[in-house]
Amino acid sequence: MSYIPHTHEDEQSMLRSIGLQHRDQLFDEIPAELAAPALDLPESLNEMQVLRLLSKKAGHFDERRCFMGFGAYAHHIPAAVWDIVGRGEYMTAYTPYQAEASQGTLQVIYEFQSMMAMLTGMDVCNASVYDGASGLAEAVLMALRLQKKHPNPRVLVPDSVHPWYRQTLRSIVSQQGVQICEMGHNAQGQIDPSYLDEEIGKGAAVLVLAQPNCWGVLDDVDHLTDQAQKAGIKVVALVNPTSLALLKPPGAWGTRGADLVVGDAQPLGIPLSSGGPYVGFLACRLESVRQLPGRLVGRTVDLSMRPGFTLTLQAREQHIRRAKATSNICTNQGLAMSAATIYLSLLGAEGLARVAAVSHQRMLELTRLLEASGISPFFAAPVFHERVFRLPVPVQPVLQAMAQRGFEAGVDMGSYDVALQHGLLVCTTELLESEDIRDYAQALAEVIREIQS
Amino acid sequence: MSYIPHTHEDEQSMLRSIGLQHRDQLFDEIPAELAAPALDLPESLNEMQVLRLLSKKAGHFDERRCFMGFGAYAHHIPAAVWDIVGRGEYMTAYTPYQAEASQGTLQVIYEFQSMMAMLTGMDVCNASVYDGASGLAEAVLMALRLQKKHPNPRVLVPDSVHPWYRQTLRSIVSQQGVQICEMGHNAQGQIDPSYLDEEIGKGAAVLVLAQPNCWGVLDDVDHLTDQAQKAGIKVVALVNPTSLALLKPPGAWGTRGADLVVGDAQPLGIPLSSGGPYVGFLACRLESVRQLPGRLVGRTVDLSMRPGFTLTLQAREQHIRRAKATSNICTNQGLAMSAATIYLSLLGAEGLARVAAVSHQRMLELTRLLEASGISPFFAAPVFHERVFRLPVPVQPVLQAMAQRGFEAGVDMGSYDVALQHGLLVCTTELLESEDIRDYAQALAEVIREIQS
Amino acid sequence: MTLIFEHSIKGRRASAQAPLVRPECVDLPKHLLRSVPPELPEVSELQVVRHYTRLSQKNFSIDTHFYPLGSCTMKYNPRGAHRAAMLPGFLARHPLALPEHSQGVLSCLYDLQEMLKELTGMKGVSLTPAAGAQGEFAGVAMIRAYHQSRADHRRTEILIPTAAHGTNPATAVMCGYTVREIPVLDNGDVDLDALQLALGPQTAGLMMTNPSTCGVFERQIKKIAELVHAAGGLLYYDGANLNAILGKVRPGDMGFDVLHMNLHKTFATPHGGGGPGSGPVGVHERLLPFLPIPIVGCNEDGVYSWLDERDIPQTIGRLSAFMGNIGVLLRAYFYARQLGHDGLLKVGAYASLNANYLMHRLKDVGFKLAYPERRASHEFIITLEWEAKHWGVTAMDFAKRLLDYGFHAPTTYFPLLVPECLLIEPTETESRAELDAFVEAMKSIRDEARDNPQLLKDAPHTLPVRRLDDVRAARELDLCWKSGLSGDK
Amino acid sequence: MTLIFEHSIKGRRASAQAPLVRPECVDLPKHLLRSVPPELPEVSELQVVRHYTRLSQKNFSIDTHFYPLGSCTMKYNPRGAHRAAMLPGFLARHPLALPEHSQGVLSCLYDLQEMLKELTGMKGVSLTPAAGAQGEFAGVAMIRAYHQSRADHRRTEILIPTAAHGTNPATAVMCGYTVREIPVLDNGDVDLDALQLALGPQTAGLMMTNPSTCGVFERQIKKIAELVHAAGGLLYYDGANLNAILGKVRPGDMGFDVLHMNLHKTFATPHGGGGPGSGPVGVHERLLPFLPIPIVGCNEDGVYSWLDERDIPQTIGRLSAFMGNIGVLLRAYFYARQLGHDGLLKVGAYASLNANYLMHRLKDVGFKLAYPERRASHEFIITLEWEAKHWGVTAMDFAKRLLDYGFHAPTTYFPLLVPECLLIEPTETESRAELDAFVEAMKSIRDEARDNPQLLKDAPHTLPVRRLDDVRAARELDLCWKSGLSGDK
Ligand SMILES: Cc1ncc(COP(=O)(O)O)c(C=O)c1O
Ligand SMILES: Cc1ncc(COP(=O)(O)O)c(C=O)c1O
Repeated sequence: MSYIPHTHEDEQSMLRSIGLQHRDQLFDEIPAELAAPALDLPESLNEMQVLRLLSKKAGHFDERRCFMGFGAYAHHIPAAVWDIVGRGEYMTAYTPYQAEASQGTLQVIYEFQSMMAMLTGMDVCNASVYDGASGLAEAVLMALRLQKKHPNPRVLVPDSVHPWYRQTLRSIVSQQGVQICEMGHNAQGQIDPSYLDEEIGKGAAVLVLAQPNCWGVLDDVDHLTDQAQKAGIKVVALVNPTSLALLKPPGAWGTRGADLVVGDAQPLGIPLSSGGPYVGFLACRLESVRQLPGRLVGRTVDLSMRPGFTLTLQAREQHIRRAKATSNICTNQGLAMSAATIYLSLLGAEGLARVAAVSHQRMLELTRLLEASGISPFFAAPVFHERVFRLPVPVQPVLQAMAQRGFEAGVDMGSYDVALQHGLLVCTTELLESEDIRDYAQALAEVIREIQS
Repeated sequence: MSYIPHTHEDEQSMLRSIGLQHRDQLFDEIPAELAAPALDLPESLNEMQVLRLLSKKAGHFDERRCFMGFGAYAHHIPAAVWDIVGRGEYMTAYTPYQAEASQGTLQVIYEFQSMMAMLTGMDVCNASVYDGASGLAEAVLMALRLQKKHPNPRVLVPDSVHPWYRQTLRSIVSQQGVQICEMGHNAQGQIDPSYLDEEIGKGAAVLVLAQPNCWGVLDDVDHLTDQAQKAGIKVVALVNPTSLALLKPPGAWGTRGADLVVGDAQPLGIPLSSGGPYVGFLACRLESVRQLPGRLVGRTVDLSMRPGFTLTLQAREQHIRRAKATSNICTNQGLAMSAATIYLSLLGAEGLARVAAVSHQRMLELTRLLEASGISPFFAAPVFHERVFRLPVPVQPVLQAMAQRGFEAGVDMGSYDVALQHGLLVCTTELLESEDIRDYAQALAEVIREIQS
Repeated sequence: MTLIFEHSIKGRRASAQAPLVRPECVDLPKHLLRSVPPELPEVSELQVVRHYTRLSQKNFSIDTHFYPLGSCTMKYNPRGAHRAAMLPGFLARHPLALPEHSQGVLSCLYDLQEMLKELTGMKGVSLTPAAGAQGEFAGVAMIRAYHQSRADHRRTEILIPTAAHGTNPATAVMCGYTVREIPVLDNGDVDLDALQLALGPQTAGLMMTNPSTCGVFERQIKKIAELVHAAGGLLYYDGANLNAILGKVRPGDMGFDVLHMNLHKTFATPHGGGGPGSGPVGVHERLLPFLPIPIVGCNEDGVYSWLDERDIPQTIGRLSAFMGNIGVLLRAYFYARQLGHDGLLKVGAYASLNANYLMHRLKDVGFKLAYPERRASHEFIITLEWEAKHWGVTAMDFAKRLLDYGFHAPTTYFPLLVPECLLIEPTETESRAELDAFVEAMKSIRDEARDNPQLLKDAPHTLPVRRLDDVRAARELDLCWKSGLSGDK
Repeated sequence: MTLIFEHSIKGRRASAQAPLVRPECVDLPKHLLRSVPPELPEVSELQVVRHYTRLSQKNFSIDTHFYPLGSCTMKYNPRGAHRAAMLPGFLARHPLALPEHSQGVLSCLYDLQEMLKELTGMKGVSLTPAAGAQGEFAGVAMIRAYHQSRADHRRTEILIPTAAHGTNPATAVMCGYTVREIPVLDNGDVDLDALQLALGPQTAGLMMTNPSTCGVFERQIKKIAELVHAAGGLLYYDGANLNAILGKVRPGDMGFDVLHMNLHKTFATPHGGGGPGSGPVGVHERLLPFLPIPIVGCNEDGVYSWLDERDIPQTIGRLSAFMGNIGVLLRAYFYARQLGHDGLLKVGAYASLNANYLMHRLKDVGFKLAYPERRASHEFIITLEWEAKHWGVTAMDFAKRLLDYGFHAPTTYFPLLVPECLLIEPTETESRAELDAFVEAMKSIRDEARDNPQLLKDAPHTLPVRRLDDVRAARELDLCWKSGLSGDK
């Protein structure tokens, strides 16, 4: 089983024209003692066999009702999105280095940059980093480059930022000796301006502001942005792009707007797929663009002065600038970015706002029903489309019992933060109809009763 | 919910340029009393809602092990086939009337014609009729046109031809007063030359010869073809195209070969899909091509003498010849035909022979195992990849019990022919591994034991 | 232009796609076996993917081009419907699967039958015909069965207006009838006097579409129905133009006894470069006993099943081995459910708006309408007779030149009764900007026709091939590649 | 060239794709809300499908063109792998789904880890890096963690041969190291003397690929490994070129301590016009404690689970929020399972056969090889220095002209040390006929370069755009469409 097209005769005549007898001679420069030993690998299978195997492994997760969020969100993905993105011309092309032979991909990137700039309220958006979390690290490093004066820079990160985003940030930026300082939250799940004041007092270069935060909670970002920027701190906004159809774009936070905006565009047409591939984005002001990592496409003209697209500002990138590049990123998440572009075209501002508003609405419905059963939110502040509920029983058995009933019921917050013991993070999107919300609330109440008795 | 792109302003300005106020005025030539009443139709849904609905309705049939054949065959379909055929350029094009803007579809058709001609051993194959059964009717009508001398023509159809093919043939050709005479089979499930002699004595114009027949049985087609043709009877071969990778092509049957070849190309990359769309084909000798119904593509040249493709011999077709056309067929099964073309390219002669040989081999394995449990074939003659087994118990409860175990166990022959009471038609293809065959044989033995006790 | 056969090399295989071994078939009698393998291409999987991907790019299609092909209703084919029909649970279902395992698909088909009845004003529907022409066949066969069931054996003739589609006369003949054509007046309506003269005890029925293929609504339809019925004939409705009136007028209410619908037109299922389509038939009460099988029934317990000759003993029978083009029916079901009441009621209205707008704009830039006094239905006709006479360019030249402008050509030379005509059907899913761009192109081509007619005669100039030699194609038949005879490499 | 924004009209919607209603969000504080909606395009579904379908046709890709882009391994991406990864049961799985519901996908990932270990000769693998560069990051971070775990804080420098890919130095810097470049000899091997001079107590490690980006196998690799290890440094293997030796030699056996693989090269997962890829890392025994999380573990009962910092306390940590590019990993798993032992062992052999054949043929028609005395690996370099000097055409001119011939250009101007170079990698999935056609094109372009160099300088001539002005792109930055400012309609 292989995809090699040669027949035995092909091979023989090709070897002859090289002047060899056997294809092993092609490796005669390699010291013999390095030859690979016999390898223990499974036998060849044909497509039918592997597909059968993998169909079994895939199972029927798609039939469960998903109430999980926490950084990965189940939305409806229009059928057209992956039908188009899956076309060979998009899927099997390389990075568009040969611009004239890649106008398709290049124009899609330009459109993505444009849409994301509008959504975030910024001037420029790059054409993807790996994901939101590694993107956050790139954003923080970029913010630090914009803050040349700080010799031993402190980065303020609220503990309401997704714990795995914080872990990722730490593993990446700590290599360069950057110091991460975690900031606590108040009883509302929000950042208290007084905590920020305290940190400002200690000196800081960068503040990460998540809106909504990892518990769905909305902060008073205007105030916090102003407060930080007044102290010379760069503000990195970490956002869910779906929410931006409703919420104030970071470019408009406070008086001057956030300095950088980062996030994961997964909610925009990218399947959950166990956690990847997703697609990070990073947006900034035009004046900072030379510090932006990742690919950028510009519109220009050809020899006949017709418009066309090409990669630009490549002097930021590793293949030109090598050790002096803004990042080592090369291959990015191109196809997922293309999917997001098509998704945004299909939804438009109104469609995306409906997705966001219905997702939010469902959470209100759920909160009402759960409160009626005596289950109340951990935090009182307003939320977007996810919320932590305080269960009267341990979360793990609840998840198991709900799973039996066909619900992926949420995420156990206690396993990330002991302070949130008995906290169940639930997310609702437009994929859930009001009926699903009612079924869930009823099932949850039953399950808790069973566990209690 | 609709796919209409106009905004209210579009509509207004368009109406204005026509000189109207409201779109209802577009219908002012229609007598008012004809206006449709209020209609009882379901409410609009969005894509997400309909997909959820239909995913539920689709269920998990794909996980059952399928041992059913009887005119529709489960084979592996390479993923590339429908990925390519599903491309908008193929799927959303019309019949290639504008040749210069349809070279893609036209070349695919030309390649299909070529492959099917080779497979059947004929000179020409049309680019699809609706399915094998309606194709059989077209073939018989064509054979009769080739037999101008017969005033009140009799068509001989063995009862080993699929009963629904016979029904279809009858409903179509009986409109023109054609007489169908059914011929019996011998204890082997084959056509006895003596029956044919008897019918020849009564005078006949056309003989239909199915190879394999609907029970999988192989006939001595050389002898029968010669016998019929000697008596001036046109022979219409009805074949399973997969089997032709192994079996003698109808073009080589007997001394002169069959006159026409018809069949359903469903086994060549077309999903079972509850019974359709499938794709009939009809092949003939070059000298009869002007009587062939359906579309034909020819290779020609353009103004610069470069090769290209175009529909040809359209004078056979209804859009040119109207009442004098060879058939009323217009829209055919184009996309399924394209799928078959890609399938055949991927499989090649050797691949298709492997599919056929493994399908056959699995039936040998199954027969061996079932005979060991005392279940023997109804007919002793050699078969291709399906066979009728005589069960010691009624078939219906067996099917139910096997279904419980995840098997689509076969087709109850008794419901088509009382003489085949207790006959279970089982089909095996390369989709089933030897292990599946063993599981089936074991399950069947158990099920029968349970029913008997 | 390279054929897949020209990529072939003896002994190559796309090895992932076949069983790993080839068992010997020693048990089969040698004389039944093939002695020489067929010369199918021997190519790698990459070669296949590349060949057919590149070929696809040589097509115009709805997904790539405006395609205003009259009578064909080339509207957007929702990708969601394709997704649904390609669900593995649908694709893998055997046609003879136990009904217990098929309730899902049966319920869709049943609901589709019901929706089609409601939309057409008919009393029964069978989904089995595979395309419009097979629907016509079923319809005319039912007309025949009806007359025969009444022992009315004199009726040997079907009346068809001259504007009709070729499938109508071809179908009548396939059903053993002779065809008599009825002329159409200059205003696009049927010539009633001629009709009256033609009607008689030999009349089995009349086949027509409304709006007709002239792109206008037959205003005298009530009268026509009365006359045909009075003569003992039945009325057949060719539903290829149903898109024009969907949600507005129902064939059943106009007096038609039987009809087919082209789901691949009105219900937005893709044409696939020639099919598969689907042509369900609907009937009035008196033809119910004759519907083709199978049909989906539903009992009191809500259990669905296939009905066959045991349930409908007078059926005209089966039209294909199994149950018609179910994959297409599922797409139509998707479309109907998605549009729902409100969406379906808009289809005809906006199809007509686009056609009338385009007609007015083309008239304004100088084109001659075939029926200038009439409203367009979902389509309309312009005639280039004047241009042909004065500038020597034909409708076909216009059509070919449009391809250079990136528009698929309208239907040419149909209906036959209008000289040098283009039948133009924009459909309701095209935007105003697209229609305006088409008008600009037409205007510009008309200028070219005046100033440089050769440009049109040599068109197309920008496609993979220039104008093809049809005459040679038919005269020097090359229908099949033969090894060693390849015309080009 | 029309942007999707230019199809937009205020108030239009692809209505099938969003909820039917828009609830008011009255409970949210007004100051948190957006006041003006973003100017996303307002287009119909048909417009979107048509726009992006047409755009796609402006791309070269493996599915449409030979794409011999050196260092990128543009080989056939099996459609079966795409089908598998797009199974709804995989797509819909939430990353935090209960492990009980994820045993299927976890078992694939576990098996993939095992196969990658076997193929590279490494002791542990983490699949989490999202691409090659992130794999490099993880690898160098592990080197750093290793030295730190031994309290060896003097090591501040990473050595990198000049031929290396740009990600190598960029990665070293991201990990806080300084980079020292090691020259490469005229025969393509590393300059051992220079290496020896550079090594010292400050050396954290050496990053290299083998075969190198010069397209030749580093013959002194054993010696290099000894030297680096003797100096207390570790060896990093950039696996972008693993395709060349897959099944033939293993990095682990050559003495490398840590490596990444580009599954989007060697394991045939599609490049997607820039990603997503996947860059798993493999490590030798001593780096096992530092592998990035999560990793898939399997207990004695055959139950799979994600291992994290609780299991691997010295881990360098997490590289992304979840578990890497699982959709890509599933495709690679598919590929590895399908090829299996026999197929995987052939990859390197036939990749090398194609490269050596193409190299010899190009030499025969007059091209100058950068390393004429050496075997090609899976790729090789030609230099057009002579042509540039005598005819005034550059490697880039050749590259652009190749596009006109229907071939994607090879990698230009990389590696930096060879002047006017083209790095050519045919891969093992291309047929001999395709390679021969490429040779013919190159020969013909060389003739054109001699006879009519301007033809090359103006190339491409047949693509949607002519040669683009990069300088203007960087100088007059236009990175984002703005309403009312549209340059063209
Ligand atoms: C008016 C009319 N009637 C009938 C038909 C035949 O329909 P089908 O092609 O589906 O057989 C067509 C199709 O082109 C048509 O336009
Ligand atoms: C030699 C080499 N190293 C590293 C990389 C980086 O890999 P990636 O693009 O997956 O980050 C590449 C990719 O082009 C490469 O060719």
